[in-house]
Amino acid sequence: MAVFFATYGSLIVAMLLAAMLALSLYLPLLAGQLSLASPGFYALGGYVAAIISTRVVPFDSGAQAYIWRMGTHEVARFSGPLYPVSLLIVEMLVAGVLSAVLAIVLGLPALRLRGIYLLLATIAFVQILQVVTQVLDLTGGAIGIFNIPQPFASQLGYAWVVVPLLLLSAGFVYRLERIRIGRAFTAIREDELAAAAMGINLAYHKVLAFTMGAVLAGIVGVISAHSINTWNSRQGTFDAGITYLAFVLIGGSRTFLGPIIGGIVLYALPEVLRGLAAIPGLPLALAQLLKDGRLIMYGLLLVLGTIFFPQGLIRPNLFRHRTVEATPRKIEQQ
Amino acid sequence: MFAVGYTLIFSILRIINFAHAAIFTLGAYFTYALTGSAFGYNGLLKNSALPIHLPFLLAAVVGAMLAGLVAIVIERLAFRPLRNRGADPLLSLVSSLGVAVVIVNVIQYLVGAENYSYPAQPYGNLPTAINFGLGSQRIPVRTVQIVIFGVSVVIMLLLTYWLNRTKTGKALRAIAEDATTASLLGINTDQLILLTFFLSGMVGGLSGALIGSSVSIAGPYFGISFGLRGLAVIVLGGLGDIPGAIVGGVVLGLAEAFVPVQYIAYKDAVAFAVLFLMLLLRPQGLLGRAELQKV
Amino acid sequence: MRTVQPLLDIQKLFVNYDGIQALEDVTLAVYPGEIVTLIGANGAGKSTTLRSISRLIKPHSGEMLYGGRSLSHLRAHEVVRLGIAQVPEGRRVLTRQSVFDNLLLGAYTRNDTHAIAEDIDRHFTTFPRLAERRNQLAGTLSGGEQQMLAIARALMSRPKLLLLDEPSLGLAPIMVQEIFTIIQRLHASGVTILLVEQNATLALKYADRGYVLEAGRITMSGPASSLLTDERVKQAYLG
Amino acid sequence: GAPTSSTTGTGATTSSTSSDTTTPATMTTTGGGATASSATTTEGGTTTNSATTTGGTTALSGDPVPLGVAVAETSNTAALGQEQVIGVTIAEKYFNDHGGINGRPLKIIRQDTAGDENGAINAFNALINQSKVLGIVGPTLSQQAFAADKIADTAKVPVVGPSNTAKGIPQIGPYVARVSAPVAVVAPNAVKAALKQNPQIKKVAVLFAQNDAFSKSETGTFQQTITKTAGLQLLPVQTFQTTDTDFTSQATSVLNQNPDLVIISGLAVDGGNLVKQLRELGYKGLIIGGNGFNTPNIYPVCKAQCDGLLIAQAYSYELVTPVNTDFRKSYQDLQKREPGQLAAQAFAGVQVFVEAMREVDKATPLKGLSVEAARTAINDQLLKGKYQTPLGPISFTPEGEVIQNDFYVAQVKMNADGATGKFVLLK
Amino acid sequence: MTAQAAAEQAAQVGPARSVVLQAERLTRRFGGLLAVNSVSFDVEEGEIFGLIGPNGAGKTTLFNMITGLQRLSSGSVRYRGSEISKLRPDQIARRGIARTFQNIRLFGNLSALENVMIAQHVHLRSGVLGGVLGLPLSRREEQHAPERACELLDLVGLLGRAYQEARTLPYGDQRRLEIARALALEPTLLLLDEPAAGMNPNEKHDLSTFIRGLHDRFKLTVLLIEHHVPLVLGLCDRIAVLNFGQLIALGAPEQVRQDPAVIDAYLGAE
Ligand SMILES: Nc1ncnc2c1ncn2[C@@H]1O[C@H](COP(=O)(O)OP(=O)(O)OP(=O)(O)O)[C@@H](O)[C@H]1O
Ligand SMILES: Nc1ncnc2c1ncn2[C@@H]1O[C@H](COP(=O)(O)OP(=O)(O)OP(=O)(O)O)[C@@H](O)[C@H]1O
Ligand SMILES: [Mg+2]
Ligand SMILES: [Mg+2]
Repeated sequence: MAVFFATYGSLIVAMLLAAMLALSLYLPLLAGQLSLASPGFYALGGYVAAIISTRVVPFDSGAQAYIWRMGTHEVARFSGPLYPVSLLIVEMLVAGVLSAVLAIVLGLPALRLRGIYLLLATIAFVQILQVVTQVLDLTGGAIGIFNIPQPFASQLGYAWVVVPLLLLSAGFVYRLERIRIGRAFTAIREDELAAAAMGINLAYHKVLAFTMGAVLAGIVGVISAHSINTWNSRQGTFDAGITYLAFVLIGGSRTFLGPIIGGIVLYALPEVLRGLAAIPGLPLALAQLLKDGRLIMYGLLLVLGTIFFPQGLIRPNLFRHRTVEATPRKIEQQ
Repeated sequence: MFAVGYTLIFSILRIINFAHAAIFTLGAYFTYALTGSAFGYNGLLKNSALPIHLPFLLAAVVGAMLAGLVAIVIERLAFRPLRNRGADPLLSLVSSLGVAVVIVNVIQYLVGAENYSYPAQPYGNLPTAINFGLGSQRIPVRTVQIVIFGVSVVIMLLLTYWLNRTKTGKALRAIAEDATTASLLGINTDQLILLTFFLSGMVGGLSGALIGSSVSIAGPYFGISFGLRGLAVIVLGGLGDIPGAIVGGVVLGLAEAFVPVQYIAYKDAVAFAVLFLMLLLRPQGLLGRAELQKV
Repeated sequence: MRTVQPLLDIQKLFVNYDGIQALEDVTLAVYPGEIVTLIGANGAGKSTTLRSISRLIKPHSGEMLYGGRSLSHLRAHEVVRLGIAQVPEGRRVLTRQSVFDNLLLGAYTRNDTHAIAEDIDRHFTTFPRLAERRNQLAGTLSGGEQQMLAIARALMSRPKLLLLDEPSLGLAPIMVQEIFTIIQRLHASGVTILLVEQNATLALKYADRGYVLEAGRITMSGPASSLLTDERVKQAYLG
Repeated sequence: GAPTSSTTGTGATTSSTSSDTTTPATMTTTGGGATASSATTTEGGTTTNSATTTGGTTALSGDPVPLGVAVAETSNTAALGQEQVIGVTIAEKYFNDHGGINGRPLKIIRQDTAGDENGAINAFNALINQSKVLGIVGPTLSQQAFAADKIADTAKVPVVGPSNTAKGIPQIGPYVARVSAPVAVVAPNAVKAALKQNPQIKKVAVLFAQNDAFSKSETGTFQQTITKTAGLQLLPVQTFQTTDTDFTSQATSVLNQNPDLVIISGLAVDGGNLVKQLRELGYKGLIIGGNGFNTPNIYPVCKAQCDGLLIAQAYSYELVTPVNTDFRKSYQDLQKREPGQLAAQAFAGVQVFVEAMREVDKATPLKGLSVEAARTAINDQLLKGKYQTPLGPISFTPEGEVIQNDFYVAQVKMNADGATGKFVLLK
Repeated sequence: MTAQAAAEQAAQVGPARSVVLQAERLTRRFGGLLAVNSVSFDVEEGEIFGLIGPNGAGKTTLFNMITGLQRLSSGSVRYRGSEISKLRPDQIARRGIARTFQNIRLFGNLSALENVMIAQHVHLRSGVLGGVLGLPLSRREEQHAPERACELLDLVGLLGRAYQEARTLPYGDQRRLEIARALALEPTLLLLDEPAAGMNPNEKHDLSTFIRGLHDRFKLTVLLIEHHVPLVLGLCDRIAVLNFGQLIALGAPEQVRQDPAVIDAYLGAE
């Protein structure tokens, strides 16, 4: 068990972060906005964390040793004082607010675009941000910012922040889908014009959905920066956005569980394949193929996934709203 | 050039085909193999070469055909099943991504990640560059680029004619809009989509070969690095508009060229800022017409 | 008993959508040169029947013969090549193409360029409205104009069997009369017609025979004139 | 809890004693197979270190000594990674042929880091916790190193960076070292060599890849050399991206400024293309390429136009030392060409581990030592040692920075076919 | 009966009914085409107002302009005295104007019930936080909303199909659902664009009774486009006739029916 957590601690954290990133892409998609801006806000959040924790807050990593145990097993050691979690939360707030402001400024004009046009506009945003962070000194140029202080003694320690955050955001979206605002989003996704004719303010709801996604992505960026200890302009790129989109679509884009499951499963897949190759007793050729052809398999699984789950892994009618379910029957009985 | 093939699929199926970038790469590799050059030092096929030695231009054409065939296979295996199952149209984006991942990694598995380039002087004894500048202000342009530009324009003209003027072209547009209705008119949708993929694969493969003659084939990710720019170009030109794709390419190139040297670090940012503004101001593209919508 | 072979012979057709039965044991025949009408309430399965014939949906079981030939293994576009055209429910014009191109595509299966041009001209004379709008995108036409276009487009393939799904939908009374005149003319020129129409009175007036579809089953059939006077039909459909 | 024997969660089930017989068989297949996909990583690797778990410490068995290699075998960084794989493959065979770790074979276990930070972290974690390696050579990119080396450092596993040249890598922690010198030190030599070939040089144009960490720091040194040391005129600095392919705008502006010397810091493909396009558009003067050019991979990129290029090197295959001669020979046998810097540095990375392990094993036999103790001992020893590597003699500062004496400036001489060439060492 | 209610009733039956909707010189151009040409008319409180005319006369365009889906080329629309032609569609809907679409525009992938619930949007108050946290107000609303929606479905006879995806409903039922959805907006002015298309004469008759019932029950003002002449004649208080974008007749049903211009352009000789 200890070995498992030590090996997969960071993977588990990264998987959960991926689930949240998928959610952050799913939120605008809920309102029919195909946006790939999430990686941009993710990058932004990461820089907020990196800059605050390495440049703003004077934080000196001395040479104390921390040992983190699970039962009698020593899981990880960490030397140097831990970065205060309260500061981490402050960073998350700052990143959230910054992302929200930027999302509104960007969203107001950009969200007039539809479908593929919006997609490209958001890609352009991500690219511009990437170039700018690559050039600026504040963001450390091409090397980026490194030696970001650790708030936890081990990778798995991040679970203390990530798990509640995931539950919170999942709960948030779950509720959202079941209330007025969520229905308005769905209506916009289905048919903007008809939605407008039903009294739904398009601009407001689109920007709202977009901003919520941005805030989530920004917050995830903060955690991610600490967890990988370094941040640079290669984080949160266009390709990453495509990957998140794959998370959402493979998971299922009609209910909040889709992106979460999709994020977790797809993020873990290459590592699972890596793990499979290590299973003893496999024929050499197969192990070799699994190892060297890991990404080939991954690609194939993506294709097969879309073919066999054309609506995504999770479909919404598996989880119907109970009170709504009961109502017509009630009326019929009357 | 790259964008033309992209646009073709997009205009017809309204999907972005990530695999296109991989087909582009394949076109370049096929051509390389057909010129009889040996593969490098890594991968399963290291140090092997085909026994045939085609001249570059012929190799490029045959390579493009092969790329077209690959595109057909991709359509059959990754796109048609999705269409038949009535999947979310966005999903084809994921499956094309999967295909791209497979192709790129298969290439690496077979021939390694190193870069290749065609035997010297694919275009015979043309000078390497032609100077368009006057006096001391030199504006030299590399011959290869002129060739590529020329070929793109020709292909563009042919495709535009084909799409807008012929019955098949009109049928394709009908499929793009509503495949069910198209089939009610007697249009064999599967067959025409296959044809589109073939053509788009060919154009993609050919552009891979040609661009590969301009810069070396930089490993399996060769095409992918063009992908984003290709997308930008088709937006500038107006999505799904083939002449637009060419004009978009030129405009983007010019916009980048006029970035002052001091700010060249921001060159890409400028390109994408132009793209962003363009989207806000003229989402229908440079040449496009606004699409009307009726209630 | 007739001795002629039916042009379209449907036997024991069952269709379901996701497990919900839409057609049950539907058996009907259309003889060459006939106008047969299919009437029934909303959701009875009229459109489903037509969609099965043109192979837009795959029936669960049953046999469909067209001129003695089974349709069961054909795909939608192949059916068109046999001479079956459909005016689909809800018009479904190609909104992003011009009126003219819509008509041209209606003749996709034909190769006689010259005759196609003539046909287009003829339809433009029948529907002057379309002629005025020939270069307008079909999506911007008014509802009724689109309906005219859908009908003209189906005729462009010079079908032997025409499937009409509510052709009078959204047409002004004056145009409805026009449409039925056309139907009559087609009938005279030997085209076989299967007509789904809400305006049952009118449909039965022009048809030779009729079938009544209720909840996916055929409950009545017979010569149009006798259905027209049938009390039950009157009660349920003629208002 | 009571000490439990056998599996440690890695799924290793083979008993540790049986491996003695199987290992030699594995070993013999090692060098002979294909390169990148050779049998080095037979998954028995993980089984062979199965051992007892006692309160979190695992004692080493008598089987092959596991060393991890985590480089980019996939992604668009793979072009670099595959060279490193060749380097370590040669090293594994070479050192096993030369007695292994005092008689026990060295076992290289590879994990692919792909091109991103999370990939590197995952690969490191798998090596550290599952395969229980005693040290790691990797990762490929500096940015990955900042993420992954921290993991190793926290777990007290020594890491040697084979190609990380960015500032700050050895400072990540006491367990982090590198054999890849930030070759910026050669910059002045390269400029000197250029001046020697053409004393008339006045105006110098400098270009660098702005998204590459190393190129950015290297260009700084070049610029300093030009303005401060050599007193030449520096034209406005231009940038490009390693992913760029079209350099028309940069090349045109260079041409219009009429420089006598062009200095490029970039990687093989982008740099090569830049050189090619500069030449095709009519630039005739000297070009200096940074350390990123030091690979035979540039030949197919700029072809005939590579000719005359001056290159700053941290490794030259012409170095005549016993170890480099052997290395060069193995490489030529395997690859039918001359080795490059990446492979040599990867070899050196393995070498410093092997020699440190031998020393540690001499003092206290590795067998019986806990994995943790062995790792720490190896790290301490590693930093103390002096090594005769293909790169020349190297040693480390206490921080883990490499101390390397031999840097070179070479000039590319292309053969008549325009496809192959060689680096000619300039003295 | 309260004094207020009495006053309302008096207002309704009184001779001078107030004007709800005022269209003044409405004009819409498409390129060279004048789809609607300077059309003016008033709709009075509680009226059922018919709009007929040949295909392409500009009826739907007129609806689109009133509901803000298409901009006016010129002219003005006043609703209860205030100008609405510059407002966005959702603002107009908020003021109590609901419509159905001729080319059905349901939320096709959603169930019939969801379609109706979406349209309740403007009558619910809860915001993001309240809704997500399940504060009392929004909790009450969210419990009440489906019940209310089901009542409406029941009203149009679709309760049994509450969970069917809208696009799989038979054509006639889709029309009914459009009406239910519009009603969920709790409008005071209801615009129906060919509500009876796709129904058989019997069903049309039922629909006509239904619309009258709605009108009485919800005190609705109705603006109706329909090609089924008996329905229009039977239902409407007044009828306007458009031809080529121009108003050619306006008056009581009998009057319009006998208008030779209308017979010529629209009804045809029977
Ligand atoms: N795609 C579908 N999925 C599920 N059920 C469907 C689908 N299409 C139709 N149905 C159902 O099949 C039945 C028959 O529908 P059909 O459209 O054939 O009726 P119809 O007689 O044409 O009605 P209308 O006169 O309103 O057009 C209906 O109950 C309908 O809900
Ligand atoms: N976007 C547009 N571009 C060009 N012409 C248009 C556009 N929208 C509508 N039209 C034209 O304006 C005219 C009026 O259309 P409208 O839809 O209002 O007619 P309608 O009276 O509702 O007819 P119907 O009874 O057939 O529905 C039609 O001739 C149509 O072709
Ligand atoms: Mg129907
Ligand atoms: Mg209309």
